[in-house]
Amino acid sequence: MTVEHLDRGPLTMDELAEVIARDIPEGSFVNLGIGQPTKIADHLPAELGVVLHTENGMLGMGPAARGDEVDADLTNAGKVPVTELPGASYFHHADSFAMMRGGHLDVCVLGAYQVAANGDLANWHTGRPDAIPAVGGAMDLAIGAKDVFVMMGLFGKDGSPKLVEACTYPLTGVGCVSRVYTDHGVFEVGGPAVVVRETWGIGVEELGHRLGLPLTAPEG
Amino acid sequence: MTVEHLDRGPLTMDELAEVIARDIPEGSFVNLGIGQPTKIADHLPAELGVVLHTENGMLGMGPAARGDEVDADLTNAGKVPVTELPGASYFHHADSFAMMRGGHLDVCVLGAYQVAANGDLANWHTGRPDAIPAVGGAMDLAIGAKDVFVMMGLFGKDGSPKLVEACTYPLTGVGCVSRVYTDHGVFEVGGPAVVVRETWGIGVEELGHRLGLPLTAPEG
Amino acid sequence: MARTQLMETADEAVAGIEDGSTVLVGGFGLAGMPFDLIDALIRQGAQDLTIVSNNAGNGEVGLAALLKAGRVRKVVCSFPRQADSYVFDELYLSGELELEVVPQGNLAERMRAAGAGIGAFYSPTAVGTPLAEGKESRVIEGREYLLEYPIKGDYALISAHTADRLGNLVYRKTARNFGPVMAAAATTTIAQVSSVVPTGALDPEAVVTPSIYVDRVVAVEARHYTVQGAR
Amino acid sequence: MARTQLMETADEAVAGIEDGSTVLVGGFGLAGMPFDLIDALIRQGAQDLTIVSNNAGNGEVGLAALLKAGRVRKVVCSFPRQADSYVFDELYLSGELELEVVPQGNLAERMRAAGAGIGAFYSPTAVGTPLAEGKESRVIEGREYLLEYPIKGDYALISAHTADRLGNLVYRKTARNFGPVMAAAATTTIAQVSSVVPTGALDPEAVVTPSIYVDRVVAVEARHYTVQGAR
Repeated sequence: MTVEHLDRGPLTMDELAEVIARDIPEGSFVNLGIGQPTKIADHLPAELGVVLHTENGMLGMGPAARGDEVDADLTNAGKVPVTELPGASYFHHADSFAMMRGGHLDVCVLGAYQVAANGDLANWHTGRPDAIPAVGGAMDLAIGAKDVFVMMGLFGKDGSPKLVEACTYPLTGVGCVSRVYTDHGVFEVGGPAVVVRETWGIGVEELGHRLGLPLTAPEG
Repeated sequence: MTVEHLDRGPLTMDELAEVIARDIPEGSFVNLGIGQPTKIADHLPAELGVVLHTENGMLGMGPAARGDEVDADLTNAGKVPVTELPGASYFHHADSFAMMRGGHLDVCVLGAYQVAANGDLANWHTGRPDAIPAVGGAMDLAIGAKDVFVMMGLFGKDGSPKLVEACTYPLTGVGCVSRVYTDHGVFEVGGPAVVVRETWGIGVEELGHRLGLPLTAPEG
Repeated sequence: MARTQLMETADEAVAGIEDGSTVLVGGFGLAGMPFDLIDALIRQGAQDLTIVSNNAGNGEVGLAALLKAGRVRKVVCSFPRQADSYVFDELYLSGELELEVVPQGNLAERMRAAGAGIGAFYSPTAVGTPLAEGKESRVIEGREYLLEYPIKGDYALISAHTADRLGNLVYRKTARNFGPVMAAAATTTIAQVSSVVPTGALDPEAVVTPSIYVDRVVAVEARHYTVQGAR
Repeated sequence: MARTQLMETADEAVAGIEDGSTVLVGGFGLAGMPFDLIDALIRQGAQDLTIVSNNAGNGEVGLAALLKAGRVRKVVCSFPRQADSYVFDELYLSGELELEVVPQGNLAERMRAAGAGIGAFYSPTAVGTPLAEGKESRVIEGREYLLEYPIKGDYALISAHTADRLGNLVYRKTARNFGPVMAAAATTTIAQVSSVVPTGALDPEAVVTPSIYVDRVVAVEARHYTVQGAR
């Protein structure tokens, strides 16, 4: 059964970060993409023993650096100064992406422009003809973890759904996303039908209408 | 012109090691194969700044360990205990063979069963049907240096030449050898004809007869 | 990979290795050879194993003992034949053991590819030799290469010098050899170490195998083996 | 590679870089960016360069200044567009600059392949995306991969933390990024460092780039750049 939270509105991005953090397994190795996903770190208690990977070459990344902690030689993939936790390690880019490409990370959480029902991901290029292409590590991340989660608002500024039947934006990866966390609901994709695990401020039926997608409830 | 040393017999292996050492450029990075080639290290003065690579994961290898220096964790590719020189570095096997395969070593000196006039090398397998195949790093070394030198006795125990028109033993590498250092002479192979640079205890003409190969003198 | 487990004994560390597993075994000669884990594997009893290692055992210890106990179906290695590899020699010559000989650098790179998620790669090593038989070849920028596929392990048994409590590893001198490559190439990596230090005691710049590649760690007593005698 | 040369100035260090060269430039954002070498390269005057780097310059310093000086024909990078990449943006949109966008991990692995003598390799990254266009694909064990070729440099300009007099390098924290990979992928590798220490002062277990990959080293004064401001 889908859990529907109808007594409240959609989640804020901070609340959503907390929801995602609850699904990160103890002791797992996790890469949090640039932007909103970095908020998830604030909701991971130290005793959970989650180790953060940043693809520019580090395991054991700590929180953002403040004041005197700022060190130009220590940044995350978004080029924001961060800190180092005990047990950290540094490695070069080829080793870092080998770690990712080799499937050693448990979870990667990414932002997205669009996710399709089959797990296709579009998060690197708007497809506008005058846009300058820039991919960074997006395509490597998309195929580089046992579970790829997406964190995003479910609807664009113009109200159009970002969870879609098929992506219209250029793809980042094919069938790579397993779960989509949004302000209105949490979805499992890549299976025969999109499964809604939980909703906020909207019921499953209305959600299905707004997305124009057949939605099913989790088993059990 | 070929230099003929007719006032003496063929070189001992120690003398040959000294001859090869003279041709190792200052400051170069060198891998000395298992067996006879390791003797060359004894003839490389420290001020030459030659850095020795051992493919089991080290640059800056020093002489064989003696007495208390013996450390089970520090051996050369022949599994003989060695020592470490200042400025040494350690790396794993994939990095070590990447260094070799990538063409970063200047010189590699190997032993051989046979070398062909075109530079083909046979040094890993006698081809006997009951022999157990064992290649180690031979094939990686054969293609892994800017210059591959061979150090060997020119004739086998039965008097048959080991520098040949075409190898009859299974190959280790194709056209990979540039120079062949032997007790009777130094040869350049891989070109249109075998060039004899220097001989000991035998003249070029007789050498050509015994080898059954057309030999030419160096230019100039 | 979940959090690295610190085990009390080598026997606990090798628990659960299934019959038919592919086991990557570190070491080059004696340096970096995980003797305690191999001995525990013999006691553990798994059979029909494929062993990937540089050599195929010396004397009657380590891999040679595992072979002698009849637990190995196939050996993938670069250099099986040695002065004292008589256990391997007999089993191989009597047809009881399958052998795949792989050039040492390709062995390392194929495991590196497995750990790095590379589907296959073109290597110049062994072109034109008997070991090229059956391999796809391709000319790239005028040079010939052979197509080589990853070697993945179900388990890796390696020996490192020191672990921290998170499972980060450092090695010692040329005993590093295959350890880091095998740790990344196996589904479950089991490391024996001389000591386990508190988290934070290793220099993050000098960690060689990050904890993400290490599943189980066991501290063992240093073994005083004879370097020359065991060759 | 002959012995590493210790240079007095960044200008000496970049001497001889020819017009039309492919130059690998280290750094990820500002971390590990060899500013002094880039500034020297601008003074040196080489033109028609192909630059391989993760980004394509920020503001008007470093790579952006090199671009602005009109020295670059082509950029190979993963992420050219940034908040302050206006120099690149203008040149690219006006058609004065060729661009090859490569996913960050493929960029690193393609340079790693160049340094490691790998002819080509199959990567799963970018399958089914617009960046797969024109690339050969192959299914291996049920998964699709794209064939990727090495990226070699004529020169690499990198920044490390400390060198010894032999040319061994260590880096600092995430400033390591592309340095070790580029050092091995270029014919001539030029490193700027904060200090040069006597041979033997670096821990052999912790050397990241062995001297064999380093041709020229120059010590430069630490640059006090603003981390946030220059993003």
